[in-house]
Amino acid sequence: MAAASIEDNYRAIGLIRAFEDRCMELKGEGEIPGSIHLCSGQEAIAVGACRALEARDAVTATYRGHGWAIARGVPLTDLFAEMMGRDSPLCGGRAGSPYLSSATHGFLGENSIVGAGLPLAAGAALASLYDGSGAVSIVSIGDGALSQGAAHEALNFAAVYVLPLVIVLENNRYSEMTPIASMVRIDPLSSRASAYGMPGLTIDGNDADAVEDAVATAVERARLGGGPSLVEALTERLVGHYSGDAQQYRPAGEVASAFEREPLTRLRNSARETDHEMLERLDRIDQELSRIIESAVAEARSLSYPVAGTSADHVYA
Amino acid sequence: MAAASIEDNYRAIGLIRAFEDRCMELKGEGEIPGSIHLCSGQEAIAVGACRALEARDAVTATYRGHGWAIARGVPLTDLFAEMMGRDSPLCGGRAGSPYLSSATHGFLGENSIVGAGLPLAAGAALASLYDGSGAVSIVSIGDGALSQGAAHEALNFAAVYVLPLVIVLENNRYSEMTPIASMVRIDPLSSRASAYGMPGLTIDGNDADAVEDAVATAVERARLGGGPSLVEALTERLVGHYSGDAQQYRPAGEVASAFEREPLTRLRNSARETDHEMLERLDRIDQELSRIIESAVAEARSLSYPVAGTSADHVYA
Amino acid sequence: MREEPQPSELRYIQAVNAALHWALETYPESLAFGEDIALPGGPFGATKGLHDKFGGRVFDTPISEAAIIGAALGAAMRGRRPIVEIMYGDFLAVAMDQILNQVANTRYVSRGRWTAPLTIRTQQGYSPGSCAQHSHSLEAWYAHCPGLRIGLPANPRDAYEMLRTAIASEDPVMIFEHRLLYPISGPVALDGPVEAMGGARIVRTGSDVTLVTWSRMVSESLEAAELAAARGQKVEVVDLRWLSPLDFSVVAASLHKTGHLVIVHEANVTGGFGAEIAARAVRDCFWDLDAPVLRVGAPDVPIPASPQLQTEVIPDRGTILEAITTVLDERRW
Amino acid sequence: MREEPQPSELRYIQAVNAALHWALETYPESLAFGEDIALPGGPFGATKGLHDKFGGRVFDTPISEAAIIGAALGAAMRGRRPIVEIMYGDFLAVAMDQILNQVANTRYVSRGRWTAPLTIRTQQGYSPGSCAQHSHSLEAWYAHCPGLRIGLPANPRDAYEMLRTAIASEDPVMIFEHRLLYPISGPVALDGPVEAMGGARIVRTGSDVTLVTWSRMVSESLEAAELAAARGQKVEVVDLRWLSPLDFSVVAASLHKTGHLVIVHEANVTGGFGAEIAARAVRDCFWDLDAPVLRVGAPDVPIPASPQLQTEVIPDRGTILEAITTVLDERRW
Ligand SMILES: Cc1ncc(C[n+]2csc(CCOP(=O)(O)OP(=O)(O)O)c2C)c(N)n1
Ligand SMILES: Cc1ncc(C[n+]2csc(CCOP(=O)(O)OP(=O)(O)O)c2C)c(N)n1
Ligand SMILES: [Mg+2]
Ligand SMILES: [Mg+2]
Repeated sequence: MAAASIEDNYRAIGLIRAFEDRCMELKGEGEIPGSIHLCSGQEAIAVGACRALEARDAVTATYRGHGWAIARGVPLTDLFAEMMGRDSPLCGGRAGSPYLSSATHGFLGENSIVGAGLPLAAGAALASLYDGSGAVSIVSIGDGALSQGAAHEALNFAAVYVLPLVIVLENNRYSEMTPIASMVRIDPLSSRASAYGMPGLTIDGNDADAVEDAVATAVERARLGGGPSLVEALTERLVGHYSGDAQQYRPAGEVASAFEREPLTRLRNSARETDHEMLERLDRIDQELSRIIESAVAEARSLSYPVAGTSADHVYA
Repeated sequence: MAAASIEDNYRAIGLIRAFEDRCMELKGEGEIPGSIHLCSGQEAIAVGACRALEARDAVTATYRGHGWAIARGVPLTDLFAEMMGRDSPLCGGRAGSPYLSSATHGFLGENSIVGAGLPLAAGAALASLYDGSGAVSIVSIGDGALSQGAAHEALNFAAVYVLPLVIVLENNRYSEMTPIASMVRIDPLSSRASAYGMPGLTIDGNDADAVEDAVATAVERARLGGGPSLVEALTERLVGHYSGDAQQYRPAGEVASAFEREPLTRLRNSARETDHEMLERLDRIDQELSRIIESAVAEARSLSYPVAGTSADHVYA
Repeated sequence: MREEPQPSELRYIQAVNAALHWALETYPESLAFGEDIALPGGPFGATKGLHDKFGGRVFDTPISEAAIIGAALGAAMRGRRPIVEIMYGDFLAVAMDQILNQVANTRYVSRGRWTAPLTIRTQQGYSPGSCAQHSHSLEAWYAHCPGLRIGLPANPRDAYEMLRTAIASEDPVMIFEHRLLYPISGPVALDGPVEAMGGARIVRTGSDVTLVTWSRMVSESLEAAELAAARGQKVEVVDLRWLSPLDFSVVAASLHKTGHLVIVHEANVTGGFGAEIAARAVRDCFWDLDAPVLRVGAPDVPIPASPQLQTEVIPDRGTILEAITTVLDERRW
Repeated sequence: MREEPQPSELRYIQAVNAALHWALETYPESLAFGEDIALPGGPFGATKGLHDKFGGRVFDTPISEAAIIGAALGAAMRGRRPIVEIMYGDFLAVAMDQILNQVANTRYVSRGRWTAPLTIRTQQGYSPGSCAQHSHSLEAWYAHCPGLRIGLPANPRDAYEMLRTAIASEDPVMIFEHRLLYPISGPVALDGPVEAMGGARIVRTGSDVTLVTWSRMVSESLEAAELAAARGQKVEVVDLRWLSPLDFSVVAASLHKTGHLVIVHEANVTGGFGAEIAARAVRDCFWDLDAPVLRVGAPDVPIPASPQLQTEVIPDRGTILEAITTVLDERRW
């Protein structure tokens, strides 16, 4: 059973939260262009899942993938810079917030087409059948992605070839502005797994340890040749679908009550119950994180914008 | 419980068989161009299913859809003519064997893209929610079509809106030359239905009465607002996937043994057990059918080829 | 007839919304569906108020574009008049079979015994920071697909009129909006007679160069033409409006006068619809041409997210002006 | 090195097969998958013997084109060199997102930190009786998609060489075969060095008209050129071979000599890649052109199944000859 310390979980989750909060400010100030999609409230999923992975493994996410990148160890500076449209070591500003990747972290990337990361992640898993790497491929998808044809095809594909693939379904109850409950006739969503003959499981996605446990089991199964499995992690968005979303579609009080259940609140509650110095330690972590964030922002700002005349590079080898 | 007489079943199924056997001859003689896909051995499915339908209902099939067209009452002459590339009242030779339709029979058509008929049939069912017709939409798909993204999307779509749709899955064990058993990890295929929250059922597709019963139940449910259901009809192809298929991929003896289980053999066996004049009556039906077929071929041959200069008509209104 | 007072000045997105209200009121057989279009009123607000007013004829869908378009087709074949929204033109790719192999064929293959009176509304093009998966301009693909009608409204008036024309049509029509145009205001006369489909429009007259363009590049081209005028270059700007049916006659007539042709679109140059216009010009207007035909479009690269790179890639008044100057530069030839 | 004796004369489909054998032998990281390609040896036999020889590196897939292409991409990003078969070009439509929004972007968006060395083989075009869903020629779509390489081999030699070039490439390449070419025989030299990608080829020299074409229309064009020769019209035929990278220089040089241009493809005329060739000609070769540029292709209709209608729609030596005559007819101009 995973049992990271309260501080470790708080630090890992808090880092992502602080990063994205800062992103929203930077967006507000015009330093980050375009729409951004925060995983605010969902961070425990990426944090727990990535703890169950090894360096050799492959990670694929969605546009809501900053948390995955950070949990995977992609430097904050690079992420800020990429999102700012600067010449970052990730994608040189070409990918931006919703499509970034990091080859040096086995991070195959975000994907801003719903469901499209799944076939790609299945392909990464396929590669493992031949390269002797023993690598597992993990992919995060949203609840809404289950309705995409490509996702379906890839799930069956992975099952047929017994691919070392772990599907993490981040069920945050909404697909953009539409409740998933109105768009499927099944509950839980993980029951869909049986349609492919793969195990499916629903867990508390706001508990990093629970996520780590479930994903570790799935990863081990995959690594040992047992094939794919689907882990549905229940969670809630604390913010809008994207940076400009006023969330009028959410019932009154929903977001407020989600704040009572979100990972950081929970950890603070546990801290409160544990010992009375713990909360102070968490406060110190917050301060530490904000220093980390500020220095990453500063570093990112020191990176230049893409050099003029380079926009046609790298279309082909 | 459906209980068509042996003669009625034999006549209905035999008509399709005789039609397609004749098609193969015409193809051999060069009178039918292109590839054709026979439903030889699967006829009881279309026959039983169409008996459960009313004129107002909508029917969508695959390229293996001649049986559906015939069971739906589309004139043989028109079908022969269409397949010959003549100016038939169906599609004027433009659709040919794998893509024909008949607006006057609520036959939305065959479809030669695997799985693509399902969204379309869901749309026909959607129309019924608004037009007061009470019409049900029925669609035939193959076992392989379950692996197509569009089929998946449509199944969920139909479930979400409780559409009056009946999906008949003709499981003939193969998708072209590849056994379906190697391309999914579930058994029976009808278990996939639960992934959409719809009922699924597996039946003997070589028994027209059993098909009629199952489809009638599904149609009634759909008509009364109970939503879609999936009926998997187990069957076997007596011939190749298409007219030019040498079937080397089928294990020795498989086709021969399928002939023992196919609908017409079964009906003859039942006839033998019933009374000793029954077999003679079936022989007379065979003769009657071959006369019907020959006169349809003759009539079809009397239809002209499409008039020169008309190929650009009907692209737009 | 709608009871609201008729505003004379509407934003593009409001014009779309007004056309949808008109359609659902005018055609009892019309339906509107797509992702987030009903209860939330649409990701860009194009469908605001429709669900309140028309109830179950307006509904939200799963994220299943192939099912959306396929269902639109099936419903259209059975007497409905569906209007579907695909959130970004890029997402049409997941439903391409339904467009190419199903919708486009329906009338032709059945000799008109089945028809597909449906409208696919989408918006396309780049916006600052939009990534390569949200920035395509692929009108050329659909214009290469017989059986479809293709319109790209460049202003609020056309957003209203062309959408109404599309919905009224008995053929499948794709309307490509541009999200950067959504906030733009312009005059719209509501509830007039529905226009016939087609027709290019001369939006600025001039005698030196014919500039053919559509969608958002119309306004960029007009700006460029204004700048060119300051240099004494008289540019005639043609808003093509519909790629299908294509009204080449307006282009030909203009070329007869100017002898010079520049084509401008946001799409990648190679294989863009500009090639088709150039090809028609060099067939039908060859003897009128006094100089090489130039195309302005995005170079052949995916669209990068960084605005600094986007500026380099997306055509603007500057690049258009350059092309105007080049095509008129006798010394070059 | 393969041990079989090297046949000098191969059918097109055998040439494809030989290239695949070569590739699986040459690149241990290569994989081949697609529908019915392993145990059954492929619907057209292109993959015969591969599974026997290379075992699990060659496998059959479900009917899931999006998964096939997506999985090829993911595997390619992780060091494999996948070669996938899509049975008909028409079926690419169900996997379009994976091609357009995924495969084509991979290198660009990551500045080359991820690459996608994969090959998509398909075959396209009409055959007698083939329906509208099995008859598309859509090379223009993919050529409008930066990041992809596009080849259309017209003969057994190129079926072998271009496929090897594609597989050896570090970029995603789409190879469009034509099933009517599969039975055609021609000389193929096996196991030579892999050719660089690109390069148009003059397959017949002539001084009156430049005829640019590709795929199956190369042989039709050569027949037409032969008929034209009998009338004293000297036609230079250019087999474009690759649409990307596009070798326009051969076309330009030929045009400089002939001053007349006809472009021939099986695809629908409007929006076909012929438009791109015409557009380049009227930009880069304007002063060399002596007459309007003509395009020969299918008219803008879906392809009907009836052979009687197909004859009316699919370009052949007759329609090509007519265009040659028209373009050379001084009285017309
Ligand atoms: C194919 C496709 N259709 C539609 C969209 C627009 N879109 C972006 S995010 C989204 C909702 C996805 O919901 P879900 O899968 O639950 O993920 P979440 O955003 O909740 O993380 C939609 C519809 C898209 N990007 N791709
Ligand atoms: C999207 C798509 N992919 C591939 C094909 C080629 N194809 C035609 S039929 C077929 C097999 C379909 O098998 P199944 O669904 O079991 O139907 P059956 O032929 O057995 O009736 C395939 C792969 C196609 N027509 N469409
Ligand atoms: Mg969600
Ligand atoms: Mg089958």
